[in-house]
Order: sequence, then structure tokens, then C-alpha cells
Amino acid sequence: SIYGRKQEALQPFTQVVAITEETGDPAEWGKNFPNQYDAYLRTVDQVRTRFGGSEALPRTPTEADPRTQVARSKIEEDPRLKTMWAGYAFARDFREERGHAYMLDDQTFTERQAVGQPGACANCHASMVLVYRKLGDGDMTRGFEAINKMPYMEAREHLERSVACIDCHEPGSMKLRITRPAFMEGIRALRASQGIADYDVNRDATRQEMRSFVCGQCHVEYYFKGDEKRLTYPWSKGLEIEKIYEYYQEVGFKDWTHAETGAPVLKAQHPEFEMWNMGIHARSGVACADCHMPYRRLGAQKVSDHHVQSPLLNVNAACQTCHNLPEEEIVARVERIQTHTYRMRNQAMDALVDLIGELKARKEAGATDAELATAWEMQRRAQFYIDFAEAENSTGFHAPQESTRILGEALDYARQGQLALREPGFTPRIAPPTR
Amino acid sequence: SIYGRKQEALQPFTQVVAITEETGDPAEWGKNFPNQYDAYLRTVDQVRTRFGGSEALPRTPTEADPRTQVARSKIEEDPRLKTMWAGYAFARDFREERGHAYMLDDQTFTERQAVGQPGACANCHASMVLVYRKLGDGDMTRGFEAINKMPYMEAREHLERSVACIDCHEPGSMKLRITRPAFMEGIRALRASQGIADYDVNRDATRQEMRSFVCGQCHVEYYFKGDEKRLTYPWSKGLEIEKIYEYYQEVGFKDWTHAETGAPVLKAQHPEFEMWNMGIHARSGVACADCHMPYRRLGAQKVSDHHVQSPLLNVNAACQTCHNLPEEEIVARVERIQTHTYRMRNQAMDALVDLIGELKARKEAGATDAELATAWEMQRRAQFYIDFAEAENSTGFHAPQESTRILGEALDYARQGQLALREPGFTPRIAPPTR
Amino acid sequence: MPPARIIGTFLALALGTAIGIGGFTFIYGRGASYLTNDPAACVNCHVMNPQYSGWLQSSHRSVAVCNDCHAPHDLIGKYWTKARNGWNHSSAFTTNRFPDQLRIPPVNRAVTEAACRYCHAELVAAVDGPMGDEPRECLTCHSDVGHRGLAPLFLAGAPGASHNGALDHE
Ligand code: HEC
Ligand code: HEC
Ligand code: HEC
Ligand code: HEC
Ligand code: HEC
Ligand code: HEC
Ligand code: HEC
Ligand code: HEC
Ligand code: HEC
Ligand code: HEC
Ligand code: HEC
Ligand code: HEC
Ligand code: HEC
Ligand code: HEC
Ligand SMILES: [Ca+2]
Ligand SMILES: [Ca+2]
Repeated sequence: SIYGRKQEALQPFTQVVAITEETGDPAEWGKNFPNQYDAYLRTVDQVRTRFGGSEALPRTPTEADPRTQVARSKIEEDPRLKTMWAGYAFARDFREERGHAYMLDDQTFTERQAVGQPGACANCHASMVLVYRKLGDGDMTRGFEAINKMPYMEAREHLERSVACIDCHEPGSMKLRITRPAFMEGIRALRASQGIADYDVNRDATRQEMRSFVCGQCHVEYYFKGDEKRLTYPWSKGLEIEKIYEYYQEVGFKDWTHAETGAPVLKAQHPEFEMWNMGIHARSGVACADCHMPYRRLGAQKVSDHHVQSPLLNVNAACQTCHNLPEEEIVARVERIQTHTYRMRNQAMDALVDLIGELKARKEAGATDAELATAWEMQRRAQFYIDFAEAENSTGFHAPQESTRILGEALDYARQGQLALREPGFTPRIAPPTR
Repeated sequence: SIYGRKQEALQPFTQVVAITEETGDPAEWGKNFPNQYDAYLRTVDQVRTRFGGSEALPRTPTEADPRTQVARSKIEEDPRLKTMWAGYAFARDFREERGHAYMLDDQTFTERQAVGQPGACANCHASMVLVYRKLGDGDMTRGFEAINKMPYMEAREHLERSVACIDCHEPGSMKLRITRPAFMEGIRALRASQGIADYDVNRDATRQEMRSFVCGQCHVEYYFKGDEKRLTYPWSKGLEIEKIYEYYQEVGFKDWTHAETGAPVLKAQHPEFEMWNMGIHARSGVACADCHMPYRRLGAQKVSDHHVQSPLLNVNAACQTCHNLPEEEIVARVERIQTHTYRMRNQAMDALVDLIGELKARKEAGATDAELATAWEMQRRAQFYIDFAEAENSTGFHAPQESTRILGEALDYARQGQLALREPGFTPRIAPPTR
Repeated sequence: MPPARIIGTFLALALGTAIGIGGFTFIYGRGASYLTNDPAACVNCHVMNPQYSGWLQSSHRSVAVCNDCHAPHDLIGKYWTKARNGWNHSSAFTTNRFPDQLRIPPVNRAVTEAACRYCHAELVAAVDGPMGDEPRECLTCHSDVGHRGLAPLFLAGAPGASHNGALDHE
């Protein structure tokens, strides 16, 4: 009633229960913040958008995998992905991602587990604060190191739930905080490369930065370093793809050896944070939370919508704050960017598959490693570039020109790889650094 | 409120002299509109921006070419252009464009005239209204047809000055109007392809459209059709590059035969209007005039700045009303888009030069036309795509993602041309239409 | 109150009360606030807070109040609009049926467009075209003159709201 509404205007949130560093259960936090909690629970919703969101496909649960619903399989949808990832776990199972509520189950039951995964996987798929402390006797970093090197299934024993309040918030003050050592180390290395020494994200980041950093703890490209399987973000030279590739070249890392060609290749994963950084919104100070957790009116208060989802399912709150345009027009603009990105992605994928096919044939025909070296390097590069744009889940929206130019370069490298196979001593042209 | 109704105070311009359809001299119009006239005269200014504007290079005037200043030569700056255009007039002389005041002289004295040019050139480089009427005894279209087929130097006798008031404005009312038959026909064909029959631009266009259409009369891709050298805009299938290329394929047009490779190739020229149409500003209803002729407050009036120039030389008026950002930040955003476009353009240019070099060698080695056919087609395509982005004078700003994806595709085609040379029967992959 | 405003108030109130229960809504819901010129009246509804603070930061803060831009400048039109909006908004407020991001609808956008011209007519002849026949929306270029920093809305009453406006990088 209007009477009620006027009351709300006066009162701040009421503390029903005391929340401490020991309170892992979101339901407890929810007693103080029912609105955020209810929204948080809604991340189970599955709604499809043209390129994003997710749909719930029914599946018959099994002993091994009790899930009754999964998101669509991207590798069945586009088998070229299986060729690109031949010999790697992703060629077994790779699906459209869905809401936060599913993160722990989807990780536990993905067929990618068949090949055996490290505990390091857990960092981004579960509520970790209590786990880190337990395994590190109060020391988060030591807990982090402990979980990284465990076999996944052993680590799994310690995991209770998907990301929760405590992973993003400081109890009491409710301030945002960074809880992932991998991010602390990654951003610290990045800042150092920008001439900022001794950067402590929880001490030095602004609130607006935090509204993206909390997401950047997981929505980033990563690899597992050394035998400790330390979760690492390859940012010490910068966030741009050239810098990240340069980093991998320098440390001489490969994710796996391509089954059909023998090339030492890389897999890029969900670089939303990196790509967003290259886009106009980041440049304009628009944070992940501004679009994926927009403010919702709750009486006199504005609360952040904790139903983290595709903004296209929430255009009024997510976009119309800043863009005074009809919803259909906003969606049309996004889809134009996405269809152009997707079209280029398909073209680049074709070129890569051409290269892989030819490499395979040459290898079977007994070509020496030396003869394949240049083509391998081109496959490695093209593949990483394509994957970087492909794995970036906004289908180009976060940085339209950047996604497109990355795919354009990938085309060049894949085709040059084919040339290298036809011409001994061929020297490829690599684009100069962007800066 | 304290602000009394000021309508009465609002007075129309003071008519000092009567302007008729016979008044060609801008100085006369200037008596009624001194602000616009003074600004119009300032298009002689030459100031360089990072990628645009223009600088005045001194030159010693000769009998043949009395110009004391010219803009920088793009072909000396980047000799790859000479390779791309080998055998065509553009390989002799191609410069950075400058203000409207120079259009007639620059056309008259460019070394491209050495090869002999048709009168059709005049349509976009001079004030034509009186010329059309004179040569068509009052009928603009007949005048247009007459001038098109004359040799340029004969047509030149009739040309008095660069584009002037009468070319964009209706005397008296000062309404914008379209005076170029080529644009009337081009836009009519475009509208027909969109299902709008019998489109008459001067009757049917909104005022806001006119604020871009007047520019679209010249800042567009064009060719001379048939022996009548009729100036034609290839828009009957659409404005997107795929559609324009398709048009040229259908009419089987070539601008010239490449001197080094023998390929039947195309030259794209200044498709600002087409590219702008693909961009976010056009989509947001921002017209050419909004940025290139922004309002300027002069006394009690806001007038359109008739000093048509790079908006980067006028950021406050051109951008800051809509973008509440510091000037340096606005310039930085543009230059980021431009440097990325330019970088991709260079990469594509290298690939094309590689292809041309190999085609040349194969031709000299006596390859048959049949053997070169596919590579030729790839050269034709790659070259047109590169040129489309290269000749577009905003260096990508008018449509960042579009420029980049066009260059990315060009890379693919150039490299596939090289593959075709190494592999008889190679079938290239052409990207599907964008819609 | 000047007689004009008394008539207007009467018109509006008549309309409001004419609709039974609506009368309660209108009056209790402060719909009547629409009838004054005091911006403070608008913030009788917290929903208006963002626009209010946006207005305080705007270039017009000292030269135009809400009604200068959101109510027509002719008497009848002014009070009719005020009554209509007063009614619409207070009922919307009561029933809590309105979007998270308020959007000015075409009808009221037109009112605002007219308001711009009411004060700036002298200056903007060119904007409406040499003929003055095909006017151009002022808001295409000046949508922030009445409200600065509208987006995104601040975190009212929640932790952290005190420092750092959402688009602020420090
Ligand atoms: C300006 C608004 C905006 C900002 C800022 C933004 N995103 Fe997005 N994001 C989008 C849009 C729009 C999509 C496309 C959604 C779709 O296709 O349904 C998207 C897609 C995504 C997706 C895939 C969602 C899906 O439905 O599959 C993820 C994950 C994502 N963004 C994460 C992030 C992260 C992390 C950040 C910050 C580093 C970020 N976004 C910043 C607007 C934004
Ligand atoms: C602890 C790691 C972690 C953090 C922190 C995190 N995410 Fe995610 N996010 C995930 C994982 C894992 C998934 C995929 C879950 C699945 O598919 O089972 C996901 C999925 C998503 C999706 C896709 C939803 C859909 O319908 O497809 C969006 C959007 C998203 N996250 C945005 C964000 C934003 C915005 C933030 C910060 C406010 C954030 N995430 C913080 C790990 C994280
Ligand atoms: C750096 C953070 C991070 C790490 C480490 C991580 N993930 Fe994820 N994972 C994500 C994010 C973010 C998403 C959602 C975006 C996406 O799917 O691209 C995701 C999605 C998934 C999904 C659902 C979509 C799919 O791929 O089928 C599965 C399954 C998954 N991860 C398994 C794993 C496994 C197994 C590991 C360890 C090898 C792992 N994850 C390590 C962040 C991470
Ligand atoms: C993936 C990260 C993430 C998780 C998990 C998360 N939040 Fe938040 N939360 C945010 C962000 C981002 C904000 C905005 C903070 C800001 O603007 O400073 C926020 C803000 C808040 C606020 C401040 C008021 C508001 O709505 O903006 C409250 C209260 C809150 N969250 C409660 C919760 C509760 C309760 C849970 C668990 C049910 C939770 N959060 C889980 C990211 C998260
Ligand atoms: C907090 C403000 C804010 C929010 C929220 C926001 N944007 Fe933007 N958007 C901007 C700014 C600022 C720009 C840069 C252009 C400018 O300065 O106006 C921009 C630019 C754009 C562009 C043009 C850039 C391009 O690459 O073509 C599109 C499209 C766009 N936004 C879509 C969206 C969509 C879709 C959403 C919601 C998912 C969204 N925006 C949310 C502020 C915002
Ligand atoms: C949103 C603003 C905007 C719009 C709308 C716009 N332009 Fe531009 N234009 C620019 C900018 C910025 C540049 C880059 C200038 C530079 O590099 O110095 C540019 C460059 C140009 C140039 C090259 C100028 C030079 O200095 O060399 C031409 C010619 C041009 N535009 C014509 C047009 C035409 C014709 C239209 C409409 C069909 C148009 N522009 C629409 C902003 C705009
Ligand atoms: C009659 C043909 C014609 C029309 C109409 C025309 N232009 Fe041009 N424009 C030219 C030519 C020719 C040049 C190059 C002159 C030269 O380099 O000598 C030019 C140059 C320019 C430049 C480059 C200035 C520089 O410093 O590099 C800009 C910007 C421009 N025009 C914008 C516009 C805009 C905006 C409109 C419409 C309001 C317009 N033009 C209408 C033919 C035209
Ligand atoms: C459809 C309109 C149009 C036609 C026809 C046209 N021009 Fe231009 N011309 C332009 C525009 C617009 C510019 C400025 C933009 C640019 O330079 O790319 C320009 C620039 C030029 C310049 C200065 C820059 C340079 O290229 O050195 C010369 C010289 C020139 N044109 C010569 C010619 C000649 C010779 C012809 C006939 C073969 C011709 N033009 C036909 C529109 C046209
Ligand atoms: C290349 C095209 C072009 C040329 C040449 C040109 N104008 Fe304009 N003029 C425009 C455009 C575009 C507008 C904006 C019209 C509108 O908004 O409806 C304009 C507007 C005007 C206006 C209306 C008031 C204003 O400033 O917006 C006057 C008066 C005017 N021009 C006078 C002149 C005079 C005098 C000359 C010659 C010295 C001239 N124009 C040459 C394009 C041109
Ligand atoms: C009449 C209003 C208007 C004018 C004038 C204008 N813009 Fe924009 N600009 C927009 C709109 C609208 C968008 C689309 C995003 C949005 O909705 O905010 C945009 C988007 C942009 C973007 C982001 C798109 C991208 O591709 O990254 C940049 C950069 C930009 N404008 C620069 C400029 C520059 C530079 C100028 C001046 C030369 C300019 N704008 C003039 C309205 C304008
Ligand atoms: C009774 C509470 C209340 C008061 C008092 C109030 N508003 Fe509003 N106003 C609202 C609500 C609720 C909405 C959202 C209506 C919708 O979107 O359907 C709104 C929307 C608006 C809008 C945008 C939507 C529209 O219909 O134009 C404007 C403009 C506006 N109000 C101006 C004002 C002005 C000016 C005043 C003071 C004279 C004022 N409001 C006082 C509750 C109020
Ligand atoms: C100088 C003119 C001006 C003044 C004074 C003004 N407004 Fe506005 N108002 C506008 C404009 C313009 C818009 C439309 C903004 C847009 O479309 O981006 C608007 C929009 C709104 C909206 C709808 C939200 C939206 O973005 O569409 C509300 C609510 C509103 N105003 C309330 C108020 C209140 C309350 C006051 C007084 C505190 C006020 N306005 C003072 C010009 C003004
Ligand atoms: C009650 C009278 C009044 C109304 C209504 C009004 N203005 Fe103003 N406006 C002024 C005064 C007074 C100034 C300051 C003096 C000046 O610059 O003329 C001003 C200044 C401006 C300025 C220059 C300062 C700036 O913000 O850049 C712009 C632009 C402007 N107004 C646009 C508008 C627009 C657009 C509207 C309608 C949405 C509007 N005005 C409504 C009286 C008004
Ligand atoms: C196409 C963009 C555009 C449109 C539409 C537009 N303006 Fe402007 N306006 C501008 C620019 C650019 C300036 C800055 C002029 C300068 O810098 O001298 C300006 C300046 C102003 C000023 C301040 C003049 C001064 O310097 O004091 C006022 C007042 C104003 N406009 C009112 C309006 C009104 C009222 C309308 C609608 C009738 C309107 N404008 C429509 C672009 C626009
Ligand atoms: Ca998804
Ligand atoms: Ca120039």
C-alpha cells in the first residue's frame, strides 16, 4: 500500500542475525538481506537469448550424473570445435554456460572430468572462503595452494556450494572484497607492468572497480602453473591478446598436444574480463555489475539485482538507465554486433579446420616436425585467437571492434599456416603489437 | 516564470539582396547570411589531425599546375598503394583530401588528369546547378548527361567554382535540396530494393535525412556507366559492401586491368556515406552535419558551422554536447578506433601485395589465364574490400566494427588467392551475405 | 495563490475527487504536489529523488524548476497536464506499477521539448530548420540539461553509497 511505501523510505535494512566470517550459508545472510537472497536463488532460471542465456534440456539422470537438466552442447551444435580441440577434454563435453546456481554441479559432472582434473578447478566453481581457511589453517593463500594440487575429486569433498555471499562480501559492512588469491596475484602483476608497485586489490581498488573485479576473479583466461597446478592469470604483460600470447610464448606453455596435428596448442577460456576491458563500456566506467546486476527499486531503496543473468533478459534495468531507446532497438543493436562477430567467427573456424586437415594429412604422409614447425605455430596462434573470441561469452558485445579484429587476424594466421605447408621456408607475417 | 515569451523577438534573417535560381556566386548569398559565408570561406584552412585533416605542403607552381600548396601524397607515404593500383591513374597521384575550397583545383591539376578523364568527374567537384541548367537548357538531368560524356577539359570550361550555396540550398527558403541526378537515381534504386517504389528524394526525404543526404551526393562509392559515362552509384542491391560487390559482379564492371597481374579490378572511392550508414551514429540519428557542421552560437543565434572540416578540430561543438567527456578523452577514443583500423589495414595491404607479387611472377612464368582465374578473382575481391576501408576517410570511425570486419575478410581473400596459385582447382571460401 | 493557480487547482482536484477512491490516492499520494512549482514537492515521492539530485547537478538548477520543463507554459494545458500526470503518477506510485528506470513517454517528452523552445526560441531558429517547419528534438543533443548523472541510479541507503558515484573512477 502507499502507506507501506512511505514507511520504507525511512528505514535502512534491519539486522536480523549476526553474520561472521564463519557464516557460509547464504540462507543466513538472506535473513538480513531477503531481497538479494531471493534474487540470488533465481540464478537457477534458464532462459535463452539469441546467442546467450541458456535453455534447460531435460536429461535422464544416471548414477554418475544425477543432473535432470543441462544446457545445450556447443560441440554437437558445431562439430568444428571438436576438430579444434581434438585430443583435449573440451572435445568430449562443452556446453553453453548457465546461472551461478549450477556452477558446482556442472563442474562436477561434466564429462571433462573423465580425464581427471586438478583441485585448482574448484577456485571458480564453489564458495571457497571457508575452504581456503580450513585447508590453510586460517591462511587463505596456503589453503589456495593446498586445493590447487589435490586431485579434483578429493578437493570436491570440501566443496559445499556454488559461489555465495561470503565470496564477494565482507560480513557486516557488506563491502565487496576479492577472495581469490589468483586474482590478487594476477592484478598485482598487471599493475606492476603498468608501473604500479605493490598493488593490493582489497586495499587499493575503488568501489566502482570492485563492481567488475569481483567478476574478474572467475570470468577470465587462466592456466595451471607447474606441478603445483597453481591457478594463474597470464596478465603480467597486459590484458590484450597479444600480451597474453606473448606471455605464453615466454613461459613456453601448452595446454595440450593437438591429437590430429601434433601441434603444441593453447585453450582460451571465458576472457570476459579481458575483453570488457578493451571495450567502450569499460572505458566509460560501466562495470559488470551495472549491466548484469543492475539496480532494482525496492521501495525507497535501490538494490543490486542478484539474479545475475544476461542483460538482454532485463533490458529496462540493465540498459535503459543510460540508453534512452526502446527495448527492441537496444536488443537489435546488440544482435547486430553479435551476428557480425559470429559470422566472422565461423569464417575463421573454417580456415582453421582447413589448416588442421592439411596438417593432419601431411603428418600422416610422414612430414618431419621441422617441416611442420611453421604451420604448427600458425595453428597455435590462429586457434588461440579464435578461441579467445569464441570463448568470450558476449559474442563480441563487450568489445565489438576488438573481437572482430582478433578474428580477422586469426584468419590471416590460419591461411598463412596453409601457405607454410605448401612452401618450405615460408616466413609468416605477424601483426605488430597494438601499442 | 520570469522568462517572458520571446517568440516576437525571433526575427528571420534580414534579406539584403534577393537570391534567385540564377545566383551562383556565394558572395551574393553571403550578403544575407554573413555567418555561414564567412565559415564557408574558411574551408581553405589546412590543419592536420592524427589520421585526417590535411597539411599544406608548399610546392613551386608551374605552368601546368599553378597550385602553391598541396596536401601530402598518400602513394609516396605508402608505396604499396602504387602496387595495388598498378596501371591505374591513382598510382600516379593520390593525396590526402582537404577542404571544399580546393575541390575544383585539386581535380583540375591532379596528375590523374594525364590519362584523360571524362566530364562526369565534375559532378562532385564544382558548383553544378547553373552548369546543368545551361547545358540542358533548363533540364538538370539533360545537363547532367551532357557533361558526363564530354572530355573533362571541355567540361572544365563551364566550371566556375567549388560546391556553393546553390548546390545544397533552395534560394529563398534555404531548405536543403538534392541537386545531383546521380544521387537521386542512386537513392531511388536503393529505396526500390527496400520495397519503396517511386522514391523522390526532394519530395520524400525528411529534413534530418537531408542533413546527411546532401553530403551523400559526393561522399560515396561510384562508377561511370557505359559510353555515356553516366555517373552511377551502385546501390540497387543495398549499401553494404557485399551488395555493392555483388552489383559490380552482375554488371560485370571493372575499373581497369591490373598492370602487373592482368586481373580485372575495381577501385573503391570515399564510401563515407555507405560506411556511416553501417555505424552506430547513423543508427542513432546522428547526421553528417551534426558532426561536420555542428551548431555554433553566434550572438543571439545558433547557426550551422559552414566550415566543414574534421570534427577533431572542433570537438567541443561537434561531440561534447552529446558526449559529456573531456576533449582529450574523446580524441583518444577516436584514435583508438582509428589505430586499430589502420593496423588491420596495413596487415591486409601486406597480404594483397604478397598475392600481387606472386601473381605477377606466375604470369611472367607464362601461366595461362585459366590457371590465374581464381587468384584473379581473389585479388579483385581483396583489393575492393581493402580499398573500401582504406578510401573511407574516417579511418574506421564512422563504423568501427564494420571497417574491421571488411579488412579481416580481405585478409582471408588475399591469402586464399595465394593458395589458389599453389593448388590447381582450389575453391575459395567466400563469407555468406551478412543478412 | 494567484487566481490562475486557484482555478487550476480546482480543475485538477475536481478531476481527482471525481474518481472516488482516486481522491484518496491523489491527495494522500501527494498527487497534488504536481500542482505547485516547488521542486521539493516532487520529491514528496522518493521515486523522484534521482531526478531531483540530477537536477541539482544540472546546468538548469538555477534557471528552471521541474515544472518549467515538465508542464506546458499555457495555463489550461499546464494544469491539465499536471492533473493528468498527478493522477497517473500517484496511482502508479500507489499500485507500484512502474519500471525500474522511469522513461519519459512521448506525450510528456513533447511537453518538455516545447518548454525548451519556450525559453530558447530566440536562439534555436536554425534547429527547427530554415523553414521552422520540421523541428528537431532538442533532446537528441541535450538530453542531460535537466538531469546530470542520472545513470546509473545511486545506491540509496545501501552500504558504500556514501562514496563513489557509480560512474566515478576517483
Ligand atoms: C554494457 C553492459 C555490459 C557490461 C558492462 C558487461 N556485460 Fe557481460 N554481457 C552484456 C551483454 C549485452 C551480453 C550478451 C548477452 C546475450 O547474448 O544474451 C553479455 C554477456 C555476458 C556473458 C554471457 C551471458 C550469457 O547469457 O550467456 C557473461 C558471462 C558476461 N557477459 C560477463 C560479464 C563480465 C564478467 C563483465 C565485466 C568484466 C561484463 N559481462 C560486462 C552486457 C554487459
Ligand atoms: C566464483 C566464480 C565466479 C564469480 C565470482 C562470478 N562468476 Fe559468473 N559464472 C561462473 C561460472 C562457473 C558460471 C557458469 C556456471 C555454469 O554454467 O554452470 C558463471 C556464469 C555466469 C553468467 C552466465 C549466466 C547464463 O545464463 O548463461 C553470467 C552472466 C555471469 N556468470 C556473470 C557474472 C558476473 C556479472 C559476476 C560478478 C558480479 C560473476 N559472474 C561472478 C563463475 C563465477
Ligand atoms: C578462472 C576461473 C575458472 C576456472 C579455474 C575453471 N572454470 Fe569452469 N567456468 C568458469 C566460468 C567463468 C564459466 C562460465 C563461462 C563459460 O562457460 O565460458 C565456467 C564454465 C564451466 C562449465 C560449464 C560450461 C562448459 O564448459 O561446459 C564447466 C563444465 C566447467 N566450467 C568446468 C571446469 C573444470 C573441469 C575446470 C578445471 C579444469 C574449470 N571449470 C576451471 C570459470 C573457471
Ligand atoms: C558474484 C558476486 C556476488 C555474490 C555471490 C553476492 N553479491 Fe551482493 N553484491 C554484489 C555486487 C557487485 C554488489 C554491488 C556492490 C556495490 O555497488 O558496491 C552487491 C551488493 C550487495 C548489497 C548492497 C545493497 C545492494 O543491493 O546493492 C547487499 C546487501 C548484498 N549484496 C547482499 C548479498 C547477499 C545476501 C548475498 C548472498 C545471498 C550476496 N550479496 C551475494 C556481488 C555479489
Ligand atoms: C552506466 C551507463 C551504461 C549502461 C548501463 C549501458 N551502457 Fe551502453 N554505452 C554507454 C556509454 C557511455 C557508451 C559509449 C558511447 C557514449 O559515450 O555515449 C555506450 C555505448 C553503447 C553502444 C554503442 C557502442 C558500440 O560498440 O556500438 C551500444 C550498442 C550499447 N552501449 C549498448 C548497451 C546495452 C545493450 C546495454 C545493456 C546491456 C548498455 N549499453 C548498458 C553507457 C552505458
Ligand atoms: C558522430 C560524428 C560523425 C558523423 C555523424 C559523421 N562523421 Fe565524418 N568523421 C568523423 C570523425 C571523428 C572523423 C575523423 C576525423 C579525423 O580523423 O581527423 C571523420 C572523418 C570524415 C572525413 C575525413 C575528414 C578529414 O579530416 O580528412 C570525411 C570526408 C567525412 N568524415 C565525411 C562524413 C560524411 C559524408 C558523413 C555522413 C554520411 C559523416 N562524415 C558522418 C565524425 C563523424
Ligand atoms: C559537390 C560534392 C560535395 C559535396 C556536396 C560535399 N562534399 Fe565534402 N568534399 C568533396 C570533395 C571533392 C572534397 C575534397 C576536396 C579536395 O581535397 O580538394 C571534400 C572534402 C570534405 C572533407 C575533408 C576536409 C579535410 O580537411 O580533409 C570533409 C570533412 C567533407 N568533405 C565533409 C562533407 C560534408 C559533411 C558534406 C555535407 C554537409 C559534404 N562534404 C558535402 C565533395 C563534396
Ligand atoms: C561521386 C563523387 C565524385 C566523383 C564523381 C569524383 N570525385 Fe574526386 N573526390 C570526391 C570526394 C568526396 C573527395 C574527397 C574524399 C577523398 O579524397 O577520398 C574527392 C577527392 C578528389 C581529389 C583529392 C584527393 C586525391 O584523390 O588526390 C582529387 C584529385 C579528385 N577527387 C579527382 C577526381 C577526378 C579526376 C575525378 C573523375 C575521374 C573525380 N575526382 C570524380 C568525390 C568525387
Ligand atoms: C555542402 C552543403 C552546403 C553548402 C555548400 C552550404 N550549406 Fe548552408 N547548410 C547546410 C546544411 C546541412 C545546413 C543545415 C540545414 C538544416 O539543419 O536543415 C545548412 C543550413 C544553412 C542555413 C540555415 C541556418 C543554419 O545555419 O543552420 C543557412 C542560412 C545557410 N545554410 C546558408 C548557406 C550559405 C549562405 C551558403 C554559401 C555560402 C551555404 N549555406 C552553403 C549545407 C550546406
Ligand atoms: C547528436 C548526438 C551525437 C553526436 C553529435 C556525437 N555522438 Fe557519438 N554517440 C552518440 C550515440 C547516441 C552513440 C551510441 C551509444 C549510445 O547510445 O550512447 C554514440 C557512440 C559513440 C561512441 C562509441 C561507439 C563506438 O563505436 O565505440 C564513440 C567513440 C563516439 N560516439 C564518439 C563521438 C565523437 C568523436 C563525436 C564527434 C565527432 C560524436 N561521437 C558525436 C551520439 C552522438
Ligand atoms: C505521487 C508521487 C509522485 C510525485 C509527488 C511526483 N512524481 Fe513524478 N512520477 C511518479 C511515478 C510513480 C512515476 C513513474 C510513472 C510511470 O513510469 O508510469 C513518475 C514519473 C515521472 C516522469 C516520467 C514519466 C512521465 O510520465 O513523464 C516525470 C517527467 C515526472 N514524474 C515528473 C514529476 C514532476 C515534475 C513532479 C513534481 C511536479 C513529480 N514528478 C512528482 C511519482 C511521483
Ligand atoms: C531544464 C529542463 C528540466 C528540468 C528543470 C527538469 N527536468 Fe526532468 N527531464 C528533462 C528531460 C530533457 C528529460 C528526458 C531525459 C531523457 O530523455 O534522457 C527529463 C526526464 C525526467 C524524468 C523521467 C526519467 C527519464 O530519464 O526519462 C523524471 C522522473 C523527471 N525528469 C523529473 C524531474 C523532476 C522531479 C525535476 C525537478 C527536480 C525535473 N525533472 C526537472 C528536463 C528537465
Ligand atoms: C525556464 C526557462 C528554461 C527552460 C524551460 C529551459 N532552459 Fe535552457 N537555459 C535557460 C537559461 C536561462 C540558461 C542559461 C543562459 C543561457 O545560456 O541562455 C539556459 C541554458 C541552456 C543551455 C546551455 C548550458 C548547457 O547546459 O549547455 C542549453 C544547452 C539549454 N539551456 C538547453 C535547454 C533544453 C534542451 C531545454 C529543454 C529540455 C531547456 N534548455 C529548457 C532557460 C531555460
Ligand atoms: C544536432 C545537435 C543539436 C540539437 C538538435 C540542438 N542543439 Fe543546442 N547546441 C548544440 C551545440 C553543438 C551547441 C554548442 C554551440 C557552441 O558551442 O557554440 C548548442 C548550444 C545550445 C545552447 C547554448 C548556447 C550558448 O552557448 O549559450 C542552447 C541554449 C541550446 N543549444 C538549446 C537548444 C534547444 C532549445 C534545442 C531544441 C530546439 C537544441 N539546442 C537543439 C547542438 C544541438
Ligand atoms: Ca549462457
Ligand atoms: Ca583530409
